[in-house]
Amino acid sequence: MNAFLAPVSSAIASVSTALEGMGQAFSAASEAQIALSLAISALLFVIGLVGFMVRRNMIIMFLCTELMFQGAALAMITVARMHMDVSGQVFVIFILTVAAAEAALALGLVVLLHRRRETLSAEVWSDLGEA
Amino acid sequence: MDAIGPRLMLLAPEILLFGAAVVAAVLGLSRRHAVRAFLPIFTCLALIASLALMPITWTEARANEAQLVLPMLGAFIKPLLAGVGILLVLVSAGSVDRGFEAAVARGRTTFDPQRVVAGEFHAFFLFSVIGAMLLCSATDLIWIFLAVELVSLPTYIMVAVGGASRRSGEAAIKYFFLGALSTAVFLYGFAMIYGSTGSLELDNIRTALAAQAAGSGIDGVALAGLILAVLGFCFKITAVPMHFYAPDVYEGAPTHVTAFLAFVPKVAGFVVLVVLLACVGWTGHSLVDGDGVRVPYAGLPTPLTAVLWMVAVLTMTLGNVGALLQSSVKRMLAYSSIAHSGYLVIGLLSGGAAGIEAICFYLLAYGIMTTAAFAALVALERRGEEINEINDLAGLRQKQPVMAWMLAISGASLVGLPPFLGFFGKVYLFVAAFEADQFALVVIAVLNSAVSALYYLRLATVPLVAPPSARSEEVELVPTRWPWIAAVVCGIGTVILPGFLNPLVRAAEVTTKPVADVTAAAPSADPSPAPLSSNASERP
Amino acid sequence: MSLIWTSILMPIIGAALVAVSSSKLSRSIALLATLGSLAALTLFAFEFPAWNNGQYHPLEAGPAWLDAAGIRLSVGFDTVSLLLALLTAFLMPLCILGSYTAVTERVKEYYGWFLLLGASILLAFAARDAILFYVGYEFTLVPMTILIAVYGGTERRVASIKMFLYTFLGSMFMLAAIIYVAWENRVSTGAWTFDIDTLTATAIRLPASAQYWLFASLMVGFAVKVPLFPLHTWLPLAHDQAPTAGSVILASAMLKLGTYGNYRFALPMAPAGGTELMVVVAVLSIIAIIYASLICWVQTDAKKLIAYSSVAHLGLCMLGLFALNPVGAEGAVFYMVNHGLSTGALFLCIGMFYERYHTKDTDVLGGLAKKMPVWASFMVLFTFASIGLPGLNGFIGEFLCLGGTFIAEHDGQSGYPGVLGPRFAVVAGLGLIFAAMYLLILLGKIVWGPLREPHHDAGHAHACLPTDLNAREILVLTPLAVACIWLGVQPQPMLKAIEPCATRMLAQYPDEVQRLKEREAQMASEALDATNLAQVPQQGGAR
Amino acid sequence: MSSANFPIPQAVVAPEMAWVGLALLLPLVSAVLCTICAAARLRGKWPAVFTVLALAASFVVVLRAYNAYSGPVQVPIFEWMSFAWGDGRFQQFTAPCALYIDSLTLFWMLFVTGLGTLIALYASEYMETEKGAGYARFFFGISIFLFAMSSLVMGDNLVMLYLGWEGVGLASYLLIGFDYQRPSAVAAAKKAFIMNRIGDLGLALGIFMLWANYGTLQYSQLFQAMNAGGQTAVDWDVSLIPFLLMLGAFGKSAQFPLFTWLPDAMEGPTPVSALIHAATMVTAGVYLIARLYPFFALHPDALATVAWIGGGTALLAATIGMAQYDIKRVFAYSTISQLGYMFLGLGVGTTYGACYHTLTHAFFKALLFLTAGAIMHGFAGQLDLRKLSGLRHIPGWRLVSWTMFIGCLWLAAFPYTAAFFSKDAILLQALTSARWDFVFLGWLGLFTAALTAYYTFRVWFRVCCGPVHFEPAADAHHGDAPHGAHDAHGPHGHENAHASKAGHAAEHAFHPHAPKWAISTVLAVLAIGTVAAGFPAYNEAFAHGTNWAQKMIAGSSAAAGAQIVEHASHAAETADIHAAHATVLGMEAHTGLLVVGATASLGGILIAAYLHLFSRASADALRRVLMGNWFTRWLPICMERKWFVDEIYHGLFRLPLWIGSQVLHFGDKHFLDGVLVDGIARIPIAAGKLFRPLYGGALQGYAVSMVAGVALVLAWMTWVWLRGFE
Repeated sequence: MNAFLAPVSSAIASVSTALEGMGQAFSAASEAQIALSLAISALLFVIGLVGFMVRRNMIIMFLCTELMFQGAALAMITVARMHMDVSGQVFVIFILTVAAAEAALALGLVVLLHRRRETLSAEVWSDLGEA
Repeated sequence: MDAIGPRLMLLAPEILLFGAAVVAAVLGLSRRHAVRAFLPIFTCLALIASLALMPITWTEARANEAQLVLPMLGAFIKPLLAGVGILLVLVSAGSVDRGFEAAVARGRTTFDPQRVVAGEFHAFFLFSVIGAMLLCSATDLIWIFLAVELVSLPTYIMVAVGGASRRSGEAAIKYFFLGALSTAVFLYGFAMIYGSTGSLELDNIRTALAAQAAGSGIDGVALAGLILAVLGFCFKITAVPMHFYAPDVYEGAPTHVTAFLAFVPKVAGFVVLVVLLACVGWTGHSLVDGDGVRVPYAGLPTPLTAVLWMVAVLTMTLGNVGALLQSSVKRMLAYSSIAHSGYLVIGLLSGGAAGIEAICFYLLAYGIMTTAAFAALVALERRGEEINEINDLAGLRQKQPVMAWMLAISGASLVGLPPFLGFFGKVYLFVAAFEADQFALVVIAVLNSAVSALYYLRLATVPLVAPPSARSEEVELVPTRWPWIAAVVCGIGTVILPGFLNPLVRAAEVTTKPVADVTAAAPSADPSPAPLSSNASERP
Repeated sequence: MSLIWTSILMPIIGAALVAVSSSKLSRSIALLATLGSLAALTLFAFEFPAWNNGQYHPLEAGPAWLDAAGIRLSVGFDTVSLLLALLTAFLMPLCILGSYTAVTERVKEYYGWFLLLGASILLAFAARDAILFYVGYEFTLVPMTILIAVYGGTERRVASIKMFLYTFLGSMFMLAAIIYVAWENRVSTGAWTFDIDTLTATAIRLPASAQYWLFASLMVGFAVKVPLFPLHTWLPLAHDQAPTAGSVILASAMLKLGTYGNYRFALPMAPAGGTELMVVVAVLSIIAIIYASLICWVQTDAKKLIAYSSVAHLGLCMLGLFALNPVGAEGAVFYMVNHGLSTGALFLCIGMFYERYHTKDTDVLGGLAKKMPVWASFMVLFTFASIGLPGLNGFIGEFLCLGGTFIAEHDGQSGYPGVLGPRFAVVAGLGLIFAAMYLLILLGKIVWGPLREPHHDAGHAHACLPTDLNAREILVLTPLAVACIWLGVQPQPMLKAIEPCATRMLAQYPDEVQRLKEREAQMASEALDATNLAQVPQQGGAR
Repeated sequence: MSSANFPIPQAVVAPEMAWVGLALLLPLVSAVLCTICAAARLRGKWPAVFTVLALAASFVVVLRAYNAYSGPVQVPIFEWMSFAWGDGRFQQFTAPCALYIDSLTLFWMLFVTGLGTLIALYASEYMETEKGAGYARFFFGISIFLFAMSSLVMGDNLVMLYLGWEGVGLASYLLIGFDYQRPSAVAAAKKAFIMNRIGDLGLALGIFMLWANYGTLQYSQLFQAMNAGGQTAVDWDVSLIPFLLMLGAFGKSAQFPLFTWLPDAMEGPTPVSALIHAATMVTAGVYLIARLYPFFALHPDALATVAWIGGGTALLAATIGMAQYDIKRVFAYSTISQLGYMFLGLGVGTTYGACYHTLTHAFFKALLFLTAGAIMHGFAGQLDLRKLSGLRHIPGWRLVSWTMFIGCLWLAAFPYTAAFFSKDAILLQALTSARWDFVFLGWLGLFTAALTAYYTFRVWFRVCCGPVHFEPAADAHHGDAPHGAHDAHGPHGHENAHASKAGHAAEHAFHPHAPKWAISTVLAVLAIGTVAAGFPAYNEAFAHGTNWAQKMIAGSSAAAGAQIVEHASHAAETADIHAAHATVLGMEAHTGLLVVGATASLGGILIAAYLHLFSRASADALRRVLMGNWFTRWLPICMERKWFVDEIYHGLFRLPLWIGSQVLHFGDKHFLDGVLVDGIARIPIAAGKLFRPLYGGALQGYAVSMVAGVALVLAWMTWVWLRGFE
């Protein structure tokens, strides 16, 4: 029982710790904070992944990929914090940039396709594929 | 290390191409038709110029100084990209904006800068090639990420705007979304690698992983990250499990873009994988030491080997069996492209100098023979539409003998028939596989080759042998001759290049030239991540 | 060496010239090219110094093709390969001459492909580098597939595809096996090479289990090509559909690549595998003999009949090889050449009446001796050569193959692995009876008996050809007839020339047998020890 | 196994005798010339001229060889199939083209070439209607036959014997099927070759077996090796050798069970029947056994088997011969029967008897066939003895009738004819043997002799005596005899057609044309030869001189006849088997046999005379009586239908094999190729179909597949990780 609850309690603890440490931005992050961040990043990634798979609206799907990107970015930042290494943060800046570029591209594409079929559903675009 | 000059010199070809891309984008907006028509030639010239720059700027000393993981990888890959790139430009020449330009020429419409895409197309083309070239010089994960995106993003647009294919929109949307998914996957993998090793620089990653390996074995997080990264890049190389998009996208995209997709992103993917896996530690060249004693193979960590093994087997098998059912040439070639990735993964798995050289050589062979097939397809049309059904090619020999022959040659080469180029690629891969004790893989690859013969034979015999049908009677050449020329060049290359195997292979061997400085930097205590030292010198 | 390359390149150059010439000229060019090739090879044969020692002649390595893998353009002949190459070069001009009127459309291409086919077969026989061999071996498929698919009968597509895929699958295994041996050589010497002699020297040192697999995978490739019993179904179809000259080359030269492969690779490289699997192969060969013979019996298609008879005959050839003694090997090699001559000639004969009547169905057509006496004379001669009538060429090989099989057991005393024996020879010998049966039935139907002609062709059948053979056709068949008779009467020089090669092929087998015996003795003594050990406590317990 | 020393004269190598090889070469040359004649479309009698000259020349060569003969010689000519892969005895294979000449060879060659010449001369007239390609083809066949037969007899080794063995088979095939447009001739030719092949396989295996045991195939060395004792190392017992050789001999010499091809072989032109299927080729089996006689001691029952098969076949064939209506077929069965006698002789140990009977038989049987041929020639192919009668009363046919009479008398072994002496030698040996079964066979032989006399004279009385009556062959095709007249369409296609028209239009207008000079001469010479063949025996019996034939046999490897039988049967108690001391029916053996043999012969002739000359109706009545009774009915039916041997073979071998072949044919196409091969080819296609749903076309579907793939890999990796790597 205890073992089962341990992660939960530690998560709660780390959330509280994080809240407590809001003001102490420049102090070293604790293990728990890092674990929490990583968990959140994973969560973001998985939410994006699941959303990508289950939603049909192309805009939403794109947002889901953004979510995955941000999950990765969050993980990157966390790790950078963990290692006290700035390169991870630099990476994140690039990720954001690329994500922005992709967003522009995605919107362009979506608009292009919307013009052709008057819908945002990805499902209508399944002419190709094995019969 | 601090001197930026040499490192920039290493990038001189890319920089040149970048400038050319900008110019191309501008040229495309010219009101004068002649200028617009000059675009493909301009792009070719730019690629030729970059090709000319390469031997001047890319020297071994500079490469070593730049502390690249595989310093000389670019010495082969970059000319390959530029060379095949020239052919790919020829393939796409005249296809972009074709309908619009034709209308302008006939005076039906006037020039409208909003309706032309040729400038952007060629710019993006060059960007994508630049991205792939840059990968060879990657020193850290950020670079890899950016370069891969530079390869990918333009291709999404090229699929969408490249030509008159009715289904290009669908292809683009699939390609884009799934590509973004795969990017996220490898990005997360990068984060994990970063987390485990504490660095984004490949050199440091290698050191850290070596230390891990020397200790209690490579960290689980690092492994998971590596696997995620590998799987993410599988998208680029159209390997299982990320290959599902390929048939649809290849079929839906305009054929000349398909030709591009089948080569440039794939080269990029393999370069990334080679660079990445080189960080994990192949033991170097071969399992044979000087006295002919077999030393135990200590290559990639077992889980990674296992994943790659499965990827290789599944990719070639799914690719080949998938291709069997196709009536669409493009779709068939898509599956064939998947299958060839499977063969190439054998090279990754084998690792070491033999593996990398085999991959390089196979990429060359694959590029030429697959471009031959696509170029021949681009050179033909039926009622103004591109060829898709294989039966449209029936009896092609009677009206378009040259194209029929090129298709047949490329089919024969793709299946690995001697003495065409593809055969030697396969031999080289098998040699590498034997060097890595991957006997089972060879057997599976052999069986797969036999299966592939089932459909390549169709590619070769339908144009040459089958009687023409009513549909195929309507097949004719497209107005422009460039794709035709590209097909002929590739076809001849497929036949002629086996006569120059030695120079080609020596060029491929350059990629694994030793890394003087890096070797010294590697921890001497642990030999397992020892850099790839050459065995070329040991060879007779 | 230059003469060898001349003989290989002549047809290739010819093919290039044919490609740019007119249709009318193409056949003359093709004929000249093949004659040139034959002349070069004949000159070489005259100078050939190694007729009596079983060695390769030009022994120096050729120029490097692919240094990294040690692939070299080394060519050279030993007696066996020279004989087979001569056979090929001899048949090529005859085939081209024989197709003058048979091919009426896509003429240029036909001769071009045909020349390439000849060149690649010659290359395979001449190669001293395993990859070079493979290049020739495998490339034959391309022209042959096209020849069948374009110029074949009604089922030509299926036939060509089946042939291609079947043989391709087999030869991929062979390729893997060759690379494996090269790799083992690399392990032991540190260098890549595909030189056949070097590879053989390496392969024979491999452990028995490795040799077993090596042999098996080489056999898969060659057995398809031979073709051995369960792997033969592509052949009748291919033969049935192929144009006449294609059939001739297929039967005479291409199938020999399979038996030659056994001679050159499988048997000398993997003696342990050969010893282990000889019975399996021999049994399959015997099944092939009986099975194919019986099928021949009920065939009504003349070409299919000869095709199945090839399966039976080559079964006998394989049996001779796998008797693993000099007599059998000698006979097998002799038979390779002579099966090529007589079966090739039979295919030509069938092609000649097919050209006139457009049917090969023996139920529709028959009694041609009345109308075509000259043709009938040749047909009878070649049939009897094929039956193995003493005094004609087929007999020598058959007799020695059977004899080798018969006395194989006896040869156990002289060191060869004698496993086959009279029982095998008896069953295989039934093939001789069956061969007489089906070939005479064929003769009885198409040559003898009252004249039967298909009606629908009566009008245009003889449009371009006379009723009986014309001078060109006689010119095609006469050299073959002379060769059949000459080799039957004077086989001695050839037998003498083959002998050292046969011995060389089997050189490893006495040692292998010795090793096996030692191993068995050791195992027996170990087993004895084990039982002794087991008995000791028992006895102790009893006490 | 065997180590008994049999007295076999040593052969000396005599390269200077190479000119004897001309006997082989000359027929070959004439064959080539015949081919050239055909190719040049010569329409004259050139082929016949060449052939007769060549054969006569080779006869002269043989005569010269006979004169020069002083002992066995080996004459090397050229290397044919020889190679060695070591120095050991079993490490070489030597089969040169060389001659082995001993008295047995000469004995055989003399009558082969002599009769060959005569019959070729005869054929030059007989075949004249075929002038042109057919004529050349015929003489090509004859020349090839003579070449092959000479090689068979004179060859120095068993491979050359095998060459000749199959070569005569080829000649026989070509000549039986001479009239190739007649399906029955083609079928008969095929049957002959294939049945011979069955025997040939036995011979080939025997040859291999000899080689495996003695390391050589040359007679001279073989005999030495045999005396030194062979070694057996194959899993067959060395004592199988005689049985394998026997199989070959029985095939070639048409003995049970391989005899059915010979009657069918009568489809060939009659000179062929005379030369190949009566006088020479079919005696090859006798030659083989005589040549390799010592090896028949390798198994105690080998010679007994030969004797039983020979005696049995003699009787069987005689019974069939009694009920045939076709003259040539009667003679064919008589040939089988007489060959049976020869094998009986070989089996009981009198090689002399067997060989001498071969000689006498060659003459009288050739004579008989040639007379039959003359009749056929003259009567438009008519051979049904019910449709010919009283020939000796027709002018121009006297010679034929009387020469036929001589032949019949000899075949019937009338006392004091040559055949009587040769048969006597065989039967005497059998009757005086210590083995009860040989004695039984002797009596069986005597009974058969009576039957022989009966059926022989049945033909003569029917055809040559009685009222003059003849029908041309036009009606023959609706004759009721099962094999009544296959020759109906004869080798004279055109003439025959003409005759048949004539037959319908005006039956009595048909005029048989009497033989001209060539046929007449040959008949006369052969009749003289037939008579003269008795001289060796007369010389012994009446002048108490030496028997030439016996001397010839005694000088060869077949000499040790009785000794070998004795050795083989391990009959120590039969030491005293000499004819001089034995008795037949209580009389001195020779006398007894004379009495019994004469009785049998005369009895047979008298019965034939009653049934077929004096009261032909009673013959029919006899048949009716036999047929009318269920207990006896089988006898004439079986005799006329040849004891259903053909049908039994068909049912036992041909039909099952044919059905099997059809099954295999079907299986090959539909199972092996259709199910297995195509099935395997369909596996990848099926696999492709299996994975097809993965490429459904929906974006989300691909995403799910990709994510699932990644998840699977990760899950697997986690699992591995949890278990600990490696």
